[in-house]
Amino acid sequence: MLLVLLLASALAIVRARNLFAVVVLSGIYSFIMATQLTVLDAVDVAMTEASVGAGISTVLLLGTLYLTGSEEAAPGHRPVLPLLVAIATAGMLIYGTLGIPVFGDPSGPIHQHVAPRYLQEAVEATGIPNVVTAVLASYRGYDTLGETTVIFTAGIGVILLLGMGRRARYGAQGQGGGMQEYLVLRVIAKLLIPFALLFALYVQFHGDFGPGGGFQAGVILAAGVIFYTIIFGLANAQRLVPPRLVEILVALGVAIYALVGDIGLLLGGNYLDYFVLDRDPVHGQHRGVFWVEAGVCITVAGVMLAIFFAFAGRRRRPDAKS
Amino acid sequence: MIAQHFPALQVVVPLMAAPLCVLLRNARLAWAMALAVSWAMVFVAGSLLARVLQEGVISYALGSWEPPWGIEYRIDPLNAFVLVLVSLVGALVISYSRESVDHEVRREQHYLFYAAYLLCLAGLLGIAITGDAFNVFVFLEISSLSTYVLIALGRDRRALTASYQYLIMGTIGATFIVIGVGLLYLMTGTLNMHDLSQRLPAVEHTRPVLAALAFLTVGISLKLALFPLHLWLPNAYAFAPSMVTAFLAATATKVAVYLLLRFFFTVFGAPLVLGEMPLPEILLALSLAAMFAMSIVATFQDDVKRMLAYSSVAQIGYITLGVSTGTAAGLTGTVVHLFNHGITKGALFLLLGCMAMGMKRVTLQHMRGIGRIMPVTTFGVVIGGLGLIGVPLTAGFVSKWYLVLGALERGWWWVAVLILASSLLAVVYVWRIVEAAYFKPPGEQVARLREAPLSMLVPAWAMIAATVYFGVDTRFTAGVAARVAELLLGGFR
Amino acid sequence: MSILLDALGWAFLVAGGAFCIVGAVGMLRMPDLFTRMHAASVIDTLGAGLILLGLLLQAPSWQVGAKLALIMVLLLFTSPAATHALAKAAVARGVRPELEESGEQPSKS
Amino acid sequence: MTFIAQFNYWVAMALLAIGLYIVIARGNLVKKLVGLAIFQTSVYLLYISAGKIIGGTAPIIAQGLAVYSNPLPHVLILTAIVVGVATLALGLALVVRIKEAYGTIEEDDIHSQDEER
Repeated sequence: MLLVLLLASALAIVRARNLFAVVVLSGIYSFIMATQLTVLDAVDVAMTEASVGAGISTVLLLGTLYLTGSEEAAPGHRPVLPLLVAIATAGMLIYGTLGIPVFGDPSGPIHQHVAPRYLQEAVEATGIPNVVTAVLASYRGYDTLGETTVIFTAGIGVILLLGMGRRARYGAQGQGGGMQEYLVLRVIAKLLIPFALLFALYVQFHGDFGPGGGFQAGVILAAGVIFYTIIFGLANAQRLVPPRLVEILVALGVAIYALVGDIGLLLGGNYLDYFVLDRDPVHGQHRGVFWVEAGVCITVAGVMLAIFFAFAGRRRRPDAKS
Repeated sequence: MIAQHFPALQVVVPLMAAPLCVLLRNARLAWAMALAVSWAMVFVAGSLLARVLQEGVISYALGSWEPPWGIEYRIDPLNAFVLVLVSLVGALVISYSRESVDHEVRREQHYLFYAAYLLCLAGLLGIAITGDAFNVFVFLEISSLSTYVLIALGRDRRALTASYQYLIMGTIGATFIVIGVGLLYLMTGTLNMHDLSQRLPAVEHTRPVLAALAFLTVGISLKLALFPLHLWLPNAYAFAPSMVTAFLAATATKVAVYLLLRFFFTVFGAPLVLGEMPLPEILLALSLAAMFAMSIVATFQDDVKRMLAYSSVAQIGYITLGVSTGTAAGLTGTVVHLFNHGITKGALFLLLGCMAMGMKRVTLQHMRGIGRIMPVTTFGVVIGGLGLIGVPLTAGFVSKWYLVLGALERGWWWVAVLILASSLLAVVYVWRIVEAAYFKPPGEQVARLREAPLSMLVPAWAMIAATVYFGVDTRFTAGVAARVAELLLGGFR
Repeated sequence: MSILLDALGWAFLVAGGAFCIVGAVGMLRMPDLFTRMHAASVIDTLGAGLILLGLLLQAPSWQVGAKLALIMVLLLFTSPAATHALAKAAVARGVRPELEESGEQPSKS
Repeated sequence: MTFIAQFNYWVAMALLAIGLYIVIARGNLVKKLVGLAIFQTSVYLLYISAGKIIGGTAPIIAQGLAVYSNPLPHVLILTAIVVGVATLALGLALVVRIKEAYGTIEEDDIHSQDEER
């Protein structure tokens, strides 16, 4: 049922000409996808998809639309070739999936070879009951270092391309735009932002036991500040979190992560070896995962903020032909 | 003791240096750090290659989780060779870059620029060194994202659209690779390449594995700009900052070729890829089409950077041609050409960067008579051009020699003839450059130029010298490549 | 006792679902932005609230219950605020309600 | 091998086709990126469906549960989502710059502007 909804929203995105509608639909699409992922037992993934796909992506897309205009031109030619390419690709995949193990069958090879060992020994070896976190931060911790670096790369890329809100001028009497004059919003925002930040910390530290972790926490943390920016204006937000600080956060997280690996080297282990971080290997694992997740959280929060500041700091150009 | 950790350091040191650049926030320090790190990586790669040639495969378990549960770095002669190429080019390009970047990129962006370069380097090295199929994707994205950024920093506004186009095509390619890896994982339960190669034969002829092969081939072909999936390349090369073009031309597509070889021969194995699928035939047809169509297009370009970009697509045709022959000589040609074309094209783009210091775009009209104004630079371009054609005593000759041998070994004499014929096309476009540079009177714009500074000429000429050196002394390149070819084919044919 | 709670919970769930449908129909049928927002807020508050209440009555442990209660409190704060912001933004952009009492002709925008 | 049993995979493939179609057929740069995101999410569905075991629960070890779904695809897709948003952010930044440089975000207009010069 959910899958049908998913298809329907994807088709609606194809049909919609108004980009604003496209963005809203893609937010809906992401939420349905997140729900479907929960049904498939991937709670961590669902949480990330909800916060990233439906949250951050939508904010970024809307920010872009504000700067670029929201009407799509009608296509000038009939799209036969693209249709063929798309169908050929899907056809290739259909050909491939005709032979794959039946959905949900526990005897499929992926449930037999590598994964069972994670499920059996992860708790013992790392002391972390959420196996996804254990695999993410420890067994395949190097992938996660790479992932953090990808985010870092995107962060410095956006800063390079758009600058980070340095163009935002402080308005008269420090009024930085936003919706400050709306009393209701201001009160609600003041009430909710502390809880958003608290919730981020909960997600960060509860990631060992339930769904959550550095990435989701970083996104929520950034969302709190983004909320603040929307209500109180960019200038005020940048007084609270100066661009230079954001830049430091962006780099600091990756540096912490990589440094954990280096300490493993210095203590005589391989790179990213957490066993050597403490006399008790399980405790060492725990410590390693803690710092690594902290690094991820810092970089993700920093990059999300940097990107948002970069978009918010751009002015709509008056001379743009529309 | 530290040498034992070289595999990890090879990637992690540039990766660590990038955030440090951002924290330091100083253009000079960032450049100095990038320089030091790049040369240190050459040392690391060199010693890894030496060790691999002596002791055989090196395996390094990251996080001390033994493979296939953790991620493994697995180094054999092939990727050690690629590591040397990437880090060597990186080091030479960064030595060259200071003046050029000063000229082409806004000063307050420099520290971020060098951070992006370091990430690109780390990403490319990471793809080459890893033994884990999913880790490939992660590092592929590091290198790709930083590449998009670096390209977009070009001065012309078309750099932006070029970067966007590359972003779309690159992401499609990367997603195809993820689908391919996912199908392989579905059928075997493992992501480790070595483990995959052990477990694949049992399920070799199932449809998902064949579909995985198709997806991986298409995905990687997008990345290596195999004709007709090359559309992103000419604009990206033409409008990126000079040093970025040189670095990418010499490394990025070459690492993608490495990835293709790795999946074809290590993961799937030569018998499946070359023996049973129609893949060699398709690859041969596309390679020949690339060699001819792209060389012809190159001869009609006026923008010299663009001309050489099309020539790159054509040269990639030679590289994949070697794969399609499926013979030891052909594969040797592939691997040698990987290296030789990398340094030749890198050198050419560096020299064009010298010319670009004085003019906005390096076109044939603009560079009239430049041979008299910038003699050292122009002479380098000529030698590099000879290398592209494959004249004896240049590196290009060595690789084409092996390719022709490979084609003849299969009895494809007509392919050998076509290789020689397409080299004649290269003569045409190189001649157009020579004609404009030496036989036309200098225009006003050229007259105002000066010879490029030594800090740029020395690295560029070092690479030109390398193309000549490796054209004469083939012990290193062809020696390693022959071993690699032997290893990849594993007794097939 | 538990059967009673269970039944009550289901009753709430069904009622919440019904309000959601009503709200959705309203969204489609109402003539302009403001009345549509009114319909949407039925989903936000009554629909979602009743469903959460129903789930709360069936919560297996007090921790789950507490989380559900927190979600409910959050919703009660955020959805009116969001509706409020939307209405303000619409007015600021010059959107006028079609059913204005002053009797002037509705302006399409 | 019934149609219903593999339904998840079928939907993933349909989404893949839709996403790819938007990317190739549409000329609006923002819409292309949305299509790219759909294309990528179809892969998430593919991986996660493969990791599901019917009757299993989320891979958080707790007492009284015996069957867990496979955690490895979850880890991989977490990484993929992050990569996806990174790509999207960079792509949008490029779109903003393109709009500033060309005054349009329609591919055809950009091409015709480049031809003129």
